[in-house]
Amino acid sequence: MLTKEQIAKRIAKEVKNGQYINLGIGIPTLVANYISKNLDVVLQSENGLLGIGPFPTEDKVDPDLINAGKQTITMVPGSALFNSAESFAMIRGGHVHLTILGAMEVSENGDIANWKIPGKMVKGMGGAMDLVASAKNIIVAMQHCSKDGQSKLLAECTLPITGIKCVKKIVSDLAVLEISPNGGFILKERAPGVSVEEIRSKTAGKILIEGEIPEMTFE
Amino acid sequence: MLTKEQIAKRIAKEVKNGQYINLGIGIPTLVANYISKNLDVVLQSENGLLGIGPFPTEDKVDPDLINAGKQTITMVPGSALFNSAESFAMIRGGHVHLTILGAMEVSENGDIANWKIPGKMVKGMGGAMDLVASAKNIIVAMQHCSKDGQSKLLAECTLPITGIKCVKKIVSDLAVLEISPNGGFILKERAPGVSVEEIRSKTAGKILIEGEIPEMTFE
Amino acid sequence: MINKTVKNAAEAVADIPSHCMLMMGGFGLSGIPENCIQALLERPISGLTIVSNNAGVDDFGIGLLLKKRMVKKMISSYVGENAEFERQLLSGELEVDLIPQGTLAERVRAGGAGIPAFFTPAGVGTEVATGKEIREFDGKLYLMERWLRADFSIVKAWKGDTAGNLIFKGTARNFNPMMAAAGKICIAEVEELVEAGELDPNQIHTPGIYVQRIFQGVNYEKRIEQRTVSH
Amino acid sequence: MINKTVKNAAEAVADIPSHCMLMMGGFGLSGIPENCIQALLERPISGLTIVSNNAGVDDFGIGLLLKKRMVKKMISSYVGENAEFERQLLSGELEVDLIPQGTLAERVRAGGAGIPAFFTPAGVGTEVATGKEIREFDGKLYLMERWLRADFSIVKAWKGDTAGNLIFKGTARNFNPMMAAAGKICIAEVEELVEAGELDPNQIHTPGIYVQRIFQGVNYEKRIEQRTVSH
Repeated sequence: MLTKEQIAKRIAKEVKNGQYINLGIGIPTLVANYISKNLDVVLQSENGLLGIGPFPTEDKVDPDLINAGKQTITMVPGSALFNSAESFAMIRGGHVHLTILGAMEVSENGDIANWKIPGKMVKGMGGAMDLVASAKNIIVAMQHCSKDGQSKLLAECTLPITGIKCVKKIVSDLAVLEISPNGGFILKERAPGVSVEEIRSKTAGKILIEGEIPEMTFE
Repeated sequence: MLTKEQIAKRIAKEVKNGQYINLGIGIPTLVANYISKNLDVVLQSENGLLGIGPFPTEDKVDPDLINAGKQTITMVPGSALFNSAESFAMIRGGHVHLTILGAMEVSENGDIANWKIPGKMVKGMGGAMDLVASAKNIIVAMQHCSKDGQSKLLAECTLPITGIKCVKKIVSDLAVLEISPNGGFILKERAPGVSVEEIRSKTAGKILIEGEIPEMTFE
Repeated sequence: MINKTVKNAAEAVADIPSHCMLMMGGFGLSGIPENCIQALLERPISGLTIVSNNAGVDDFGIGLLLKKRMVKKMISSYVGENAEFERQLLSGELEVDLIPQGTLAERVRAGGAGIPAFFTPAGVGTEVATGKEIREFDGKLYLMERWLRADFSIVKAWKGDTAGNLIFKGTARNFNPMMAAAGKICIAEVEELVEAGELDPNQIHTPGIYVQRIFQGVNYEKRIEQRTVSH
Repeated sequence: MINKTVKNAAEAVADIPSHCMLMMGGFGLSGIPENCIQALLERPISGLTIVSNNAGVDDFGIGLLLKKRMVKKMISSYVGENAEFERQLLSGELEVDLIPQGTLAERVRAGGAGIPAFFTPAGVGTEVATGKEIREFDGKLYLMERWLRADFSIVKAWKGDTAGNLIFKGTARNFNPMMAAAGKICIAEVEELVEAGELDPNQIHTPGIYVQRIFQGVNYEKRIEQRTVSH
């Protein structure tokens, strides 16, 4: 089973040179730490920044410079600032190449649920619905099962949907899976030491397994 | 009968302190010369400037600073520059208080035609349709009759329409008229030396004349 | 140039009535109109509908207005980080309308720009789509969303001039420019107010035409929600 | 930061094919991509559909492309000041689609922003409304207008950096920022190209995400259509 850091590290391998990328809160934020230094990519913060740099040193903290998780951040050479309408114009207009975000559930046709649990306090969807409705390529970072062992990869989402038919790939603590255009989770890679059988048993939705499934590698 | 300069001068009296104003090409442009120096107003150029100043002296000519008529201009202290979408956001959003523009025809319900003569080369409507559809207060500067003596204040426009039910007031070479909310040209003022009868005979649309009609005055 | 200067926050918000619709710039606690929020606390008003991406925290920002029970309804995209908010919501004292962040930004932008409705893909297939027109364009489904406009909008800028021109700093810009344009009366508080002509016309983020009142604020706290540093 | 630099105009436009849709920034002759227009004249292409507020003059700007019969259709708001244009239009060699200027600006903005359609009051009751959906919102009539997007957009800025960030000058900004965002490939020519990091992030008009190719132009003529001076 992968740690959160390992999930982030595996997702970082999906990043391609020249991409503009939006990273959600949680595990996705960690991905930034593992993107190869050989790649030129630009991270977007949906509150109005292209070119997120590392967290500031104590003397560089600026309350007027935060990310979408409200954390203090820095800029990099070549950064640009803009307003929220422009930020979502970028997202909605398909200019962001890759969106990485967390999920509570994903269905076998690529629906995602990650904003609301009925009966619990509703905090709001923030930018998630805009991102999932607009991004060209969405990779989900998530735990394969809930704490009480229920699969979160389902035939249909049970929680309120954030967006439909939008997820392209999932990196969980157990596996890398792609969503088939015809529906179904295509198993692509196993976490080190995790068997195909375990993944199959913990995937409630339709799982498609073809040929030998390799173990993940981390450079 | 008023000269073009006198039409502009009379329209300038309609300007109120604190207004943002869009001036069309032709006579409307001349209005700027007659606005009282005691009034603080801001002129908008729809190609992206608030705060049009006077034409530049020869040494200050800048090809990157023109008005909607493509004339070289200057800015004033407090000017702001912006793009064309923002410019028409201002216009469409009702932020411009007063629009002054020319017309080929105006109808008694406030329709205006000023962009196209069938059979002649069509140059395009530019920003005129946006302005007339959006402005809160539209004053038209025009000649009362065409060169061959036909009235241009009609029951219905014969030329292709630029916008419907939008003109509030007309200053012609003969008179000042308001459009009645119920239809009809309400005669408000006569040009010096022009009789009510002459105005009535040269107005093809319904004209409403009540009481004594004063002569225009120019301060 | 038209002079929009008022003395201070108290004068700027003096005529904001109960039960009006109010927009407030800011993302989290960044770029919020601190001075006007304080001044509003002194006014005997209630029943406000506030459009703001977030709802502040318990003891800062819009959270202060919530605590004084001045707010009837919040129109926001994310309202976590606020226990009093949660209490009022669960007890039915407060209404909340949750809107996807990009849709919120665009609806406010549309309000200022005179666009009564537009289509966006955000929310298709979700409960956000309930009761909304759904339409296909070029093979993709979109929702029709309406503009948002307000009686007053209150924004916070870095620099401003007496003509109402505004320049924002960093990510404190966020929703402020769109809200400036979407309020019938826009009040701008700025960290530094200069004479018209001192700002570069080419660098202005919000042209003065959108701003009806402006003043230089005082004592900005600029509280940080998540101070995160690297070593 | 991603480097978008190409050598010159010839390299930037080398793959623009015949019969594609092309946006070009500028208002009149102000802010037009002079270098790319010259480079396009060297390419053996035709049948272009060009979205541009104006069509240049006989011997400058888009007028040069018209003279070489490279243009099949113009989508513009105002096309006066061009005798060759008029000749081709009257002879049926050239099509023209005339659009209200604000609608044109907003349609291009919508294209870049992923808004497939929106409502505007411009053109209601006129021939512009022919065939379009008309709808009432809050007692006023509006037309539904669709987004405009292009295979390539070519813009001209004052300053730019290698990451594609752009700053425009004066009223030469006009349609350029919206077109940058609405082109699948955006080519930017700039008067001064600097390294990423040399422009103030707070002053950028077009963020580099919208720009795929950038180069420093040469020999700008910046012709003036109406030189008007006061004495």
